[in-house]
Amino acid sequence: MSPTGIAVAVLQVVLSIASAPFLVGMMRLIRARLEGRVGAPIRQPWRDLRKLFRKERMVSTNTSIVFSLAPLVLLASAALVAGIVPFLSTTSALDQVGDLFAVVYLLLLGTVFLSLAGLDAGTAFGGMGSSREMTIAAIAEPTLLVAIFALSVSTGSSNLGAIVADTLAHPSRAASPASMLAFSALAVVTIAETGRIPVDNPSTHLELTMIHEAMILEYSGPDLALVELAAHLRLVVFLGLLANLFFPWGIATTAQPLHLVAAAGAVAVKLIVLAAVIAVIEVFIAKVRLFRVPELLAASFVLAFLAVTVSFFLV
Amino acid sequence: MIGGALALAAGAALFAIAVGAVLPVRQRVVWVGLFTALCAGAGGVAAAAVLAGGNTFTADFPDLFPLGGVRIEFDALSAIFVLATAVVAVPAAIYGIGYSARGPSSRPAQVAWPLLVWGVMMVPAAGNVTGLIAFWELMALSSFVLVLAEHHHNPEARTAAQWYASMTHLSLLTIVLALAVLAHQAGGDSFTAIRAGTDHIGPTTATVVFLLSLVGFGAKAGVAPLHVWLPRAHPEAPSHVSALMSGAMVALGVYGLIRVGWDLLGGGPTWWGATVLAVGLVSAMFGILHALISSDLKRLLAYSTTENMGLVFIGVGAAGMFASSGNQPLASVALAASMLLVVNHAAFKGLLFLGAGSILSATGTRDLDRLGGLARRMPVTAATFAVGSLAIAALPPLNGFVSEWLLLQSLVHSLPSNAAVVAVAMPVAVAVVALTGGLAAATFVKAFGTTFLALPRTVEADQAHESPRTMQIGLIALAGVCVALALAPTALAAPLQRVSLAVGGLADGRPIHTNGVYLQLSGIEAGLSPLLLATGLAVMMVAVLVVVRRGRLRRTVRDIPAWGCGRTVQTARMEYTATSFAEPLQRVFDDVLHPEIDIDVDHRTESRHYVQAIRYRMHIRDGFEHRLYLPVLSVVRRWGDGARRVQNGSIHRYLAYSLITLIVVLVVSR
Amino acid sequence: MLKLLRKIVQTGRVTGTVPLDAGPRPSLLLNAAHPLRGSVQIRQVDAGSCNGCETEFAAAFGPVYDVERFGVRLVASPRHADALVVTGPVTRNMAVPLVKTFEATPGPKLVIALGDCARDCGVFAGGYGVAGSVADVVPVDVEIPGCPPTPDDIVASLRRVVGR
Amino acid sequence: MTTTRFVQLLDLAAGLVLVTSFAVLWLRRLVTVTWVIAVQGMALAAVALVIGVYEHETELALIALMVFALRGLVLPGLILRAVRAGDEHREVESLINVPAALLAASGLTLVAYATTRDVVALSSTPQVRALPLGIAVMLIGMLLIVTRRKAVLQIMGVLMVDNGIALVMFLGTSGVPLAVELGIASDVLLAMFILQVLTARIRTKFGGTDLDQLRELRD
Repeated sequence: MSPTGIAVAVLQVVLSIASAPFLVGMMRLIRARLEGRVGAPIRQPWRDLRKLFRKERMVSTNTSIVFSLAPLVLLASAALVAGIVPFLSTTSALDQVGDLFAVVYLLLLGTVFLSLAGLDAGTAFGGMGSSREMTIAAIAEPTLLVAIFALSVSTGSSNLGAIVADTLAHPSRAASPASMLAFSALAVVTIAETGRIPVDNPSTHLELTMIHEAMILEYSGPDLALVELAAHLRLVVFLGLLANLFFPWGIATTAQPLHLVAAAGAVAVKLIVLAAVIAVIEVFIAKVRLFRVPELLAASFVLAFLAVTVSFFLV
Repeated sequence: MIGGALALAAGAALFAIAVGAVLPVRQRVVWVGLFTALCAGAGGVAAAAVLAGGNTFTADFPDLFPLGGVRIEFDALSAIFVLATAVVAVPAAIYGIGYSARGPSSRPAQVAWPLLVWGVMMVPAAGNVTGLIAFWELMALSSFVLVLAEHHHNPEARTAAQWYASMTHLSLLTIVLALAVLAHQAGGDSFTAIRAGTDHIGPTTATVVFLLSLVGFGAKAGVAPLHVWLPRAHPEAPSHVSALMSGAMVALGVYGLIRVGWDLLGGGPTWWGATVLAVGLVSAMFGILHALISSDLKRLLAYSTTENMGLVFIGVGAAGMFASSGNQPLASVALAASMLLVVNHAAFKGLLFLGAGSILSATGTRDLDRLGGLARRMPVTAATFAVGSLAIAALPPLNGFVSEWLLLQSLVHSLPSNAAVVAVAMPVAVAVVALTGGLAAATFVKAFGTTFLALPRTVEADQAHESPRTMQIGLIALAGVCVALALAPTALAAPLQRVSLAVGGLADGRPIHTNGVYLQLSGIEAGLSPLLLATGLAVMMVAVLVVVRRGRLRRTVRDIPAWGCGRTVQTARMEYTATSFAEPLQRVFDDVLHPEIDIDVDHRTESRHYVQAIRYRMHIRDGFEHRLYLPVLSVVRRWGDGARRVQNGSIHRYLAYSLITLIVVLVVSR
Repeated sequence: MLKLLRKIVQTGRVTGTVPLDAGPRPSLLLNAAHPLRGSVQIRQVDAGSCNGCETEFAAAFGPVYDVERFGVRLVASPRHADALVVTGPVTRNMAVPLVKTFEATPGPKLVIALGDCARDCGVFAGGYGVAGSVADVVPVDVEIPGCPPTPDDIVASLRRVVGR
Repeated sequence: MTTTRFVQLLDLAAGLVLVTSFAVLWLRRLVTVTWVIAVQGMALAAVALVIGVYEHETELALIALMVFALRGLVLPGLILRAVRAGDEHREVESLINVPAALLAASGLTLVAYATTRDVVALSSTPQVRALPLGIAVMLIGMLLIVTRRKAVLQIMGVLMVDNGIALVMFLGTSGVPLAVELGIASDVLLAMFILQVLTARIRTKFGGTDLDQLRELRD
């Protein structure tokens, strides 16, 4: 664990936290433009967060310490993942600390704490949100792990750095059926786990259709800011995983500042493209019923499963 | 030293039994608890010594029983299971002091408890067939007494005991058969003799022995479809006993399977492993689905035991498959994963059962739908239960994650393999393990959330108080074990290597390399550092907290009700219950669970457009019980009815039977 | 999907087709350092309105007026809100929920009374089911007159609050 | 064309054939399903084309063209017409739910791979290694026939089974004689016509083609 490695990890965490609200602002702007609106500026999510940090914090008498702990754990787990995933460089000190499985389970840790917080409020909607969130998280889990399986069959390792380095060494592998199937599977799971349409609607105001929003109805002020920031960060983490696992080009293999700057530019472009695609798709499709979500996730599971089969039998 | 520790354990157990039988109630409970803890602790020390030193301890008691002696053979495989037992038994015994004071303090229960602890510890230490069976039966009988301990005010315990007794007998019968055949064919009673004589055993005999022991030990491990006794018996036993039964006793099924299948028989064809794997997959899925929808806390934990034993079986089965297809390093990783899971499971399942007992004694109910809001009323129980829940849901940075990670690594790196069955089984296994993990997270969010968070749903839950000090000590000790296993699983790297060397037929090699901080696997480029992961998480949390506090925090408003959409009153009846929490997932798995749902709607007398009350009843039957056991039982009952016609109580008829028998015997033996 | 795409391209941007800022720009409500400058989340409370004000209010968030571009957003919980927009005379049944909503909103917070009914009960004044105007129940910071107020008025007032 | 490029393109096209058959199980709107069937036909044509170009066989390229026209355009077009003609162009009705069907299909894929292992082991050409895909498509087509209620979907199932057979032939024999392909194609066309006529008749007589309702004819 070298000092430069730690520096790279810290840089990744800071940069992804700083950029996450901008990415969300951009997605909202794209949606607004497609709907014929002008839309709020890209920096609006940061403005909202700044305001929330300066507001009162409200903690109801029903709740226990879990309610106050959950935003911290949620943000901390997402931030730790942002340090592990090779966004800028494969030399992050945290690469050996955890592999893709650790990443998946860390993100699940955040989900679990937020669900507990939703139950902690003791309101009907909080429990509803938690229940739905855990339902989706539980059935998204097989897709995630089987997709990782597919990725690690061809590289022989589940370490993120190793997978990225392997794809860099064998560029043709990115276009193989296994890799493309795994990519589509992970894309569907990304949409489900980050609460985007068609699984959840991030801008809904109707409690009965909510998933993520229903769990955080009770949060206010700085706590809400942390939860929102964590949600933005999780989006960046998932998109960044998608981007760099399958299209790692531009990533730095050293920790030289110049390379890191170039890598930051490359990953920014990739994130913007992916986020824009999601935003555009969201305009075109409607949210599906909650009980059709398992169909969507079953389909993504099948894609991941085929990826394993194909990667084993075809390559 | 090992011998001394084992002798101490036996002495402490005997002493505990003696004081349990003699002393009056109040002292009885205390001294039995202390000496049982000493017995388990001594066993744990012996196990630790074997695991650290790697020497096998043997001792012979040739004339203990009229028909055969008992031999003690304490190797690394025995030691890891004894260690798991000690991990849960010491805290459970201390906890039992406080728990028994208000519950099972009767003489039989207090005598059976140390017997059970000692029996569970000695089963893996047995070095010959007679010894194994003797200790096995000791364990079975004492646990049976304990399941019945609270039957006075709990009629459920009687049916539970009936199921338990019959399944235990089935288990014993098959095990005795398997071991008898084995000993006969190999020409010796002691394990060393059997190992030396494996050459005389033909493949058919080996298969028969393996299948018999799979049934016998599988029934003890509570894997589907032999699990039916488990969700009945474990909830009815006193909680510290359930902790030991679920944490350590069921794991002996795994021990027996490994000992007979891969140590004594020396392994077999790939399909052995594949069968064990398949049983594991079914159990894991079945167990966690039923745990998910269960709203009885202890029943939920019992089903989750079936799930965890399923995961252990997956590891053992995968190890068997890898070993037969020639991938020894991977086999040792899979074996290490399941052994680590056994130890981890002892810690967190023991902890959760003790927590459930604490809740039960404070509120008098195990029904999740009648609990709630206990976090502020029982802070110690809540905190320790939270540790257990996070651990069993395999979430980092706790110990469950490490074993789950090892298991997934061993499964994932099985490809490419040249065996078709491996190639087909592994993706399925990974998917099942993943789904199990996700559902376990949902299950324990439900269990913890509806028990400890939000508002209490009943008066009993509202008036709950924290349990007595001894019970808290037990809880805190086990939570500490969970945390220690989470942060320093590297300490178990060398012991796990010894275990894998002890099971020659399954694996040999060094599954885990470590430099104290990182876990690295042999032959697999993958690393994990649970310690650094936990540190990273803590650092991030502190950083976030510091940044947030820096930006001048406004005041925190505390004495306000939760936002209930402006309703005038916000009551606990509006909270999501455990049943409603699990409902979406139950609907997703409708086709597997087949719930029976009744909805009665009562209308007001004035107009049928107004509803007076709605009753919703949902009942989910255990599929195996319903489709497999009940038909068999009904056939047996019909035979029984037939037999009644033969036996109608008339003495003349009985005499006639004797006459007929005599004639038949004379004719046959003519 | 192609149909929708064609529609999007043909329609283009519709915001601003109705002229805004017709009158002189009113003075801003909050000073530059106020936390709510630039970002105001609104929870709307219907305290007994005829839903005329709701229609106009919803129009203000539609594509034509798009008040969201100034940093105003609707939220689902008062815990997330900075301002309550209350419409209608406060009926007896809604008085307690309104107070509860106000109490559930973290400070600093504003109450905006939307429409004549909210200001002084309008035509419903003195009705048997009316508890009073919004100001009788919770402190009001901004009033938007009109029966119902036009989306223009609403946008102008909200811009006064948000300061953009 | 280099060998690596060939392998990639072949895998991609053959993989697309398999993925489309999963999509048929997943989707609900009959019109969309028909489009997917068309894409499958085109992917099949692409397989033939790739093999033809790589092995310099003009005949195969010709077959590819024909497959494209027939299975990519004509047959889906006919089905589309049948779908639109009936008032049943709304939703698929199935005997088992979608996730179960998808899981069953992935099981069938595994079966296909497991059973063809020995064949694949005999030869290591990229074509033969992709062979299980064809078998899988065939099995999934049969699954479709077994589990779906509407006669139109049974027609699509038959077409999918046939696509699977064609894929196996292209991959297994590298170069089917034109005559064989022609014969099969005409068979399919014939079957199509018969089924379509039947469907039309049933519809005019009984309205709708729900098989469960058809069963009542027997009683």
